[in-house]
Amino acid sequence: MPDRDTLIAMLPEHCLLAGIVVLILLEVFGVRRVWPTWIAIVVTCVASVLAFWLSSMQEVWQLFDGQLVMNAGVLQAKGAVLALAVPVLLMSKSEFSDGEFSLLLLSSLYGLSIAVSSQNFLPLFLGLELASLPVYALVLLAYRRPQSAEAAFKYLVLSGAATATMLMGVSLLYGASGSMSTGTFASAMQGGAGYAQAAAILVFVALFLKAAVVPFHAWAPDAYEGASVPVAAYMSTLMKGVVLLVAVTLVASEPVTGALADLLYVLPLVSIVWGNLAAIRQNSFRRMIAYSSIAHAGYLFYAIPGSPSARSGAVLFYVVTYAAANLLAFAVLPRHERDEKRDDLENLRGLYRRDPVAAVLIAIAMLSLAGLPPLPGFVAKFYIFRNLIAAGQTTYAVLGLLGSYLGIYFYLRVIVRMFMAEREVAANEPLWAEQRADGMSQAAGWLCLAVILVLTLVPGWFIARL
Amino acid sequence: MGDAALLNLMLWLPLVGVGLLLVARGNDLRTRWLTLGVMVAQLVLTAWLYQRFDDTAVALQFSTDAPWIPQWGVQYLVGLDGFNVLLVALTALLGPLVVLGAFRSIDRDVTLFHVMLLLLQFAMMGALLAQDLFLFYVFWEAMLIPMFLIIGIWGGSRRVYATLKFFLFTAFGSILMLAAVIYLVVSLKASGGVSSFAFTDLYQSRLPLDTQSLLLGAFALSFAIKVPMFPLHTWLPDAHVEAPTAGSVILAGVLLKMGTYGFMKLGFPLFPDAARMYTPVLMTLAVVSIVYGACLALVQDDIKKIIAYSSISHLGYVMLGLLSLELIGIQGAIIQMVSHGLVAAGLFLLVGMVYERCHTRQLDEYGGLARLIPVFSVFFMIFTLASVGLPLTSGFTGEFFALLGAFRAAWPAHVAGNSGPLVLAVVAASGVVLGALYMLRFALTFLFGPTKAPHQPLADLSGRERLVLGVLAVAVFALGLFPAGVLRKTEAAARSYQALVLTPRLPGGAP
Amino acid sequence: MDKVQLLLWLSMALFAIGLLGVVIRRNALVLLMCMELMLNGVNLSLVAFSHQRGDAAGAILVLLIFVVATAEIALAIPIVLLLVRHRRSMNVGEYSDLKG
Amino acid sequence: MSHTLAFIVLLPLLGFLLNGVLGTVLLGKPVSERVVRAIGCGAPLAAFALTVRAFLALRAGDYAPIVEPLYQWAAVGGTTFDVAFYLDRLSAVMTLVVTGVGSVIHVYSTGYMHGDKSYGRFFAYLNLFLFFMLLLVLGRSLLVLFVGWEGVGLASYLLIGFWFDDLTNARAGRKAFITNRIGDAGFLIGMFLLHQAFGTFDMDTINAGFASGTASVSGVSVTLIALALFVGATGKSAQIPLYVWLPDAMAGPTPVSALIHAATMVTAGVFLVARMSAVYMAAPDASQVMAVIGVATAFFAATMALVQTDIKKVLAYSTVSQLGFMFLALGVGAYGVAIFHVVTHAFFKACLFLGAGSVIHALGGEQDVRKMGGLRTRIPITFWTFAIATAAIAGIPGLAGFFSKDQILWYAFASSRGGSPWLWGVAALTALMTAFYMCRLFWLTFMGPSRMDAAVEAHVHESPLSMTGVLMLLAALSAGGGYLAIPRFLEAQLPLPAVVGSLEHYEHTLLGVSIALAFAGVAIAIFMFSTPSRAEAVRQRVMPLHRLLSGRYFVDELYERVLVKPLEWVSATVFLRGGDRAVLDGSLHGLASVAQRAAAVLSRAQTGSLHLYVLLVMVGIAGALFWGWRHG
Amino acid sequence: MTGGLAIDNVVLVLLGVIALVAAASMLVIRQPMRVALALVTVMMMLGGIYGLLGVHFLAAFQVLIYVGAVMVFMVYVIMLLEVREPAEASRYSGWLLPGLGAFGLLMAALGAVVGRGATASHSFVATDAFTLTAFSTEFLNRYWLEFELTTVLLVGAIVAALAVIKVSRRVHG
Repeated sequence: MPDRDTLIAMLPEHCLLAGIVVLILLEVFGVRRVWPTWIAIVVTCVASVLAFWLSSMQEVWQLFDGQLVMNAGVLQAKGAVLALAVPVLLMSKSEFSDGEFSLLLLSSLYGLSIAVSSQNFLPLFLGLELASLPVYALVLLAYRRPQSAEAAFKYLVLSGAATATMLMGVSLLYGASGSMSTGTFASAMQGGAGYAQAAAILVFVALFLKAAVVPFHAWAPDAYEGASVPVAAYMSTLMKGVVLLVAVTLVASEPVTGALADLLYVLPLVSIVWGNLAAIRQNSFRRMIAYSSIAHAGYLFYAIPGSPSARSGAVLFYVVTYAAANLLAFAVLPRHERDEKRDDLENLRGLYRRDPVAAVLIAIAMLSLAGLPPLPGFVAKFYIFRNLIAAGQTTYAVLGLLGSYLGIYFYLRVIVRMFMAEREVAANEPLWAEQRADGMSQAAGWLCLAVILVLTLVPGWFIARL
Repeated sequence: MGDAALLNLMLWLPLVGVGLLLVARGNDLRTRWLTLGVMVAQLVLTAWLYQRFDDTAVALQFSTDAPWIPQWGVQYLVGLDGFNVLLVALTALLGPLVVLGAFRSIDRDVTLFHVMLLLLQFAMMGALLAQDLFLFYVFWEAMLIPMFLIIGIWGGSRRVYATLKFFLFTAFGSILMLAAVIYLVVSLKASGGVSSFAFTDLYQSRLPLDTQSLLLGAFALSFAIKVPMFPLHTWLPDAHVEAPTAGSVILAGVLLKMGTYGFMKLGFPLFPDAARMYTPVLMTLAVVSIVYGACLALVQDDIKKIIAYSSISHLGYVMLGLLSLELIGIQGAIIQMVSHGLVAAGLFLLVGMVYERCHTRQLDEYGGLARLIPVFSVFFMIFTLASVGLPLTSGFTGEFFALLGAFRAAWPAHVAGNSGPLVLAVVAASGVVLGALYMLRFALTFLFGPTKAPHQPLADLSGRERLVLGVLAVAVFALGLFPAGVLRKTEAAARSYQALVLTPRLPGGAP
Repeated sequence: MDKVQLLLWLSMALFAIGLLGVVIRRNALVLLMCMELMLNGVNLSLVAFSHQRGDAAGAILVLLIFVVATAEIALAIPIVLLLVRHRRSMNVGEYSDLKG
Repeated sequence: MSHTLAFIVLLPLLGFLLNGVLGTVLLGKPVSERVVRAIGCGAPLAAFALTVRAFLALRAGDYAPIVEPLYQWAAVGGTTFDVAFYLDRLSAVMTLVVTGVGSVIHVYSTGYMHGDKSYGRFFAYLNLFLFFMLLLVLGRSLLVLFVGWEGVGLASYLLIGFWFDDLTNARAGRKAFITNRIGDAGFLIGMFLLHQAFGTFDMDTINAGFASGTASVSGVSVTLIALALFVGATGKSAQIPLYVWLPDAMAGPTPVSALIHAATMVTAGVFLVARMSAVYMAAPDASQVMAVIGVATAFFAATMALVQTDIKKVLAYSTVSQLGFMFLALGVGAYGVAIFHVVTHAFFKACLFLGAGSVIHALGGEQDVRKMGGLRTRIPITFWTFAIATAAIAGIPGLAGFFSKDQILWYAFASSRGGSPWLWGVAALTALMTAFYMCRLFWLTFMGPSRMDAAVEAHVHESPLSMTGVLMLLAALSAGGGYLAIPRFLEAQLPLPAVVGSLEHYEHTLLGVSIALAFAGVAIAIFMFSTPSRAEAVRQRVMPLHRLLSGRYFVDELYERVLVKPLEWVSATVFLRGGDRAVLDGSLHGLASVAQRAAAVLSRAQTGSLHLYVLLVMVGIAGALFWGWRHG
Repeated sequence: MTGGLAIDNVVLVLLGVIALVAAASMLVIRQPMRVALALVTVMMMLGGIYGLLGVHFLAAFQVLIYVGAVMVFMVYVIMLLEVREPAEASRYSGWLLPGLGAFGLLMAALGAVVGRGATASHSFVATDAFTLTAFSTEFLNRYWLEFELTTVLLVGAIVAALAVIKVSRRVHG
């Protein structure tokens, strides 16, 4: 067993693990002087940098008999995902002062890192579980209102159903091929013998569940609304993104055909339309973002039937742009002492007059999410639909784009509220400055903005490295 | 510094201006002057480039070509050619005028307003200068957002409805165009192996007729909404009515021209066979737009709506000229674009000035302004007559050539047994009567008769306002009296447009 | 009829019954138990395949599922407790504040 | 003298710019009348002087046309559009009339408009009109002509609505503009067709092409061209069906009526046809149409003039009628005669209008002839000049109108290019009516007892010299203008039509008849109106007819009902309410509400029930598996 | 697989039938406690099946972990929560009939999958069942990654559970 390889190739994971251990120790010894979030941030940054550094070496590490494969693409994805966790940690400060949040988030990140690099269903399963288990607790953690428990419970049950479904698929796959390697999936997808195709479908259904694709989406709005802002941000971006990265790993570089292909044409489309329509009438920001994320799951899954060579690039680009925009919006969302109020879109009414910077940043986020040029959300969508059309699926691409048109309205609605509506200020209302997101969150917002701007100006630079 | 660098500087200057405004925010007056300075600097650069523009060359001039997303063949490819040179000049000219026009009327969120103006200017310039379809699309869409905010924040009472309508209308067209863009590029690569968005490469594409038709449909929808052509025009009156003066001016002055520019630069040349096949349909729509817009302008009680509907009518002539595929008609269409930009801008500025004073747009609340504010009325008369297409003004030059082109194209068809185009041309020619009808009704009620105004005494135009209108009036007359120099600049482009659209480009045909 | 086939049918049935239980039972704890039933169904098929193939991987996955299931229950129960305390009800149907 | 023609044209423009732009825009306050007068009259007088000089040059060059290019307006492809001026016999005559009559009317105006608050603006407009009119007659290219054509329309619009405080004046101006525009659309179409055929707008080229018969008309129907241009002419020259604007145009100041709506602008249509005579010679059918329309217009306008009570309206209908005569002449190929009538008409009609202006001036704005009478002694100069002009128009032998009108009648009868006894008959009857209504007007205004209000009567006074001098000059021209042998002068360019051989011997008979008719008309009028009760009795007897005539055949109402109202109805009801609001916006809002409703449904589907969510999952899994199974 | 002992097969079928019946009864039994017992029955039967298939250690774990730990915990909680549901309250959610319909569909689909898989996959000849030794060595050699991950997972789960409990303490005193 090449231990040195394991040591090096898994440096990011080790780093996270070290962070977890340190945090536990701090907790155990009751050290209060060091603020745990800082440690988590440092650890995540280091892990991200390490991942990028490893990816720059352009080597392929096969670990544990090929159960984990670290190649440049995987490491890059890992680095990106970990980097995107930094804003989440930054914006958690105002909500969580204890160490649990950081600890749970690091555990979840550890799971995500493993899941992304798995080439075997055993670590994949464990990685995904490890990623979601702490999140059940995270949803509950900022218990500001009783609905948080409901949200956590719904998430847990549906996620459990997803796990069971995926395992059933894995089991059938295993029965058909005798192997737990994810490599079996790609051949099964082509309509291989016996249970294979059903297995592939079950596995993807599980991914649909985890990524909230219609009709497996219903948990997402409830869970996001019940969760606190950083957790909703985390779930809607990183968790979803990793599911998609896993999906890309599974289909490898095979063209999608057969029944799975049909599902991958229709369900994302339904998702796009459903999510975008349902978002129109929402009055809760998080719920709206949840429906928007359902639609975005649709776009993301359209990367899978696209031409194989560009799948992973399209997904990663999309995940990064989508996450950056989403996190940006969450980061600068004005505060309110009551969580429901903070969530209320009415709270954004006339925001530009109170806090122009926040309003502009949220507007940028919304426009990027809507996929309007020149913001990177457009390039990402272009990437996805370009691949879809290149794969010959023009009809679905057109329908998908039309579906994305439906979404423009509700993003604009947010902007309308912020810029074009006035609000009487109640007498006992706190000063504007007190409503402004705290410094750390703002820093998170600026970070995301920087990512967005870079992607706006030089998307080619980024795409070239995918 | 080379001219190409100057062109880039000209393009990016507004963005620099945005940076300056953000640094220097807080003082409204300083913001206004800074913006004005930036716009004037852009105008000066444009003027320099305009006079350096070589009208004998067909090729792109002062071009910059840098990879942007090399994996897809997307380039940062900008430059001047005969297609865009006039519209670039128009845009640059309107820039400072808009700022000046809004000097007093915008007193809320001044920094944001000027940032939006600059962003809009940047996007419009970019869309005009872009020679790469992806880049074009990005700029094309980027125009929406500042305009959306300008209407939505500083607009009238129904501004949110109007601005959403504007945005959603326009975005609908763009979405389908996006699909078509992708399809076009993908199929270009599939057939020829070139992965490029450059217009010149895309002009080489060979697609079967039905594909061309579908793609043209998508492009045409987007452009026709922008123009706007009947029956896709209903956003325009609302947007114009609710928009602040600056918004209306830019909207009518430049934004609408993007639609016709798109047809000329992209829609027809990219899919020539389909374009020729659907010419009767499009031409009918153009003529219907002329008549329909004029009829509606006739019965409006809102002074801004009259001008808004008149835009629909006027841009019908542009489409008519473009579709004639006659050199004269094409040139007329180009002139008509510029002319409408100047005239509609002038009229909206005038209406805005009076609105600033009286705060109502109801036509019947006014009367006898010629007695109250004579200088205003003189300018109003000038622009009204230019709008009517009276000789010596730019409106005549454009309409005349466009109609002449349409006739020259229609007659051979008529002789060959197809009188449809001729009937359309005749109807279009009689549109000049309708044009006079609604504009003079406007002028009659507005300027003449017993004096009546909601706010008296009315102050006549200030020096700033006179300057703004004077510049426009001079341009209107210059284009009416001496169009030769301007026409020379665009002739090569008009020819290449004509050649592109007239040459069949179906697959398998002779190259 | 071969043995693996039979076991598979049983496994599928358990999985489906478990899912059905989640849909139709109102009691939160019963609901959790039905989820366990689903996992048991999966386990059975894994064991059957593992047996058929003479390969340990399936069995190892089953072992991992034990652990994960345990962890999940350990997390689920306190959440349910919290809900029940707040709601004074075990009826999952009543946990529907979040909607729309 | 390479730029004389350009100076002729541009001088009035300069006057306009100085008076208008400087006076109104830059200073913002009225300039003194003296300065305005100097600029306003100086420009046309100088133009007239230059015209004379140009004419002399033309004669010196043995009437070879002088072409004076100014600049290239535009060039597209191989086609160029040049601005050039062209002086030949025809345009020389017209230019002389325009600048000459124009100048004297300017002079007249200095007195007439004295004290008006918009003195400067008035002269600016007049100069602007002259500029465009000169552009019209001197342009070499049809395009330049069209520029002038539209421009005079503009000037007319501005001048009719000069006193715009009264909305009816402004309305009359608008009506004139719009009606003209309808004609212009036809003109444009004709131009386009010509360009299609010849690839140029230069009228000498076009005419030469037609004349030589070598021009390839490339399938363009000459008749169509001729008719299209004639549509333009009917607008500008107030022929059926587009004459309705001219009576209303009397809302403008009287010098304007004299200059624009009598002497010059309205004859532009005649000029156009004469200019393009080669086209009409090649299009006998179109010419026939023109003759019929001309004579019909002459007749109907004369009938309406019979009963008008507004002094200017009578003159207006008379103008329409006289224009009809001109078109009759054009229609039968007697282009030179038509121009001759243009000239004489310019003299006597200008004199009449200015005389009427003098009357109105004297009466402080009164225009109703029923409230006049007995002015003979109070304003003698006006009286005498008016009398001469009335005699001229009535066709009393020896005066200007007699010569030109008689020739028209003759060619209408005998021209080999479409003359016919019918045309002559109607025209002769019209001549009779002309004599009658003019004499009626004259009698009611100057003769008999005074019917003026006492207040008005108190300050009746003769006009200042600037006006009476002009009247006398014009009266002299009205008397002697007939001796200018214009048809012969123009014959080299516009040959007179051959007379049908068998009819030649009727010439003197007809001459006698027309003289008789003129005197008969005068006699009847005097007989009727010298005793007011007699006229009243006649009026009572033909009451329905009278009502029809004084209601101007209700053509305005008809147009209102048939054209204007339906257009407004279609626009407001069908297009705006039906099209834009109901169908287009309606379907749009329908779609939006469908989306909203769908959103509501989807939102309601999210009931919050965990059971439902899992049920969805269950159905989803089953469905997906079934799909796969079905797929094979 | 006809080569095996007949009695084994009979027992196997018997265990399976009992498991199925017990599972089905979970859907209809009202009291949670009895549902738990039914579940325990299912688990025991499955443990028996594992044993019959020769995977004895899994059978043992099944009994130890599932029945011994998880279910005992569950039963404890059931007893702890003495929330009385009204007697007349239905044990079913409103989605009983749709659920049954969906169940029918799902069973048909899964059945079809298994049925079709049978024709393709029974070409395998049963090799010798792997021994505990083989399993152990493999687990500790090849799969120690999973071991590590499980550890982290358990740590995470414990932290999570603690966090949840902390929250519940905060909320309810």
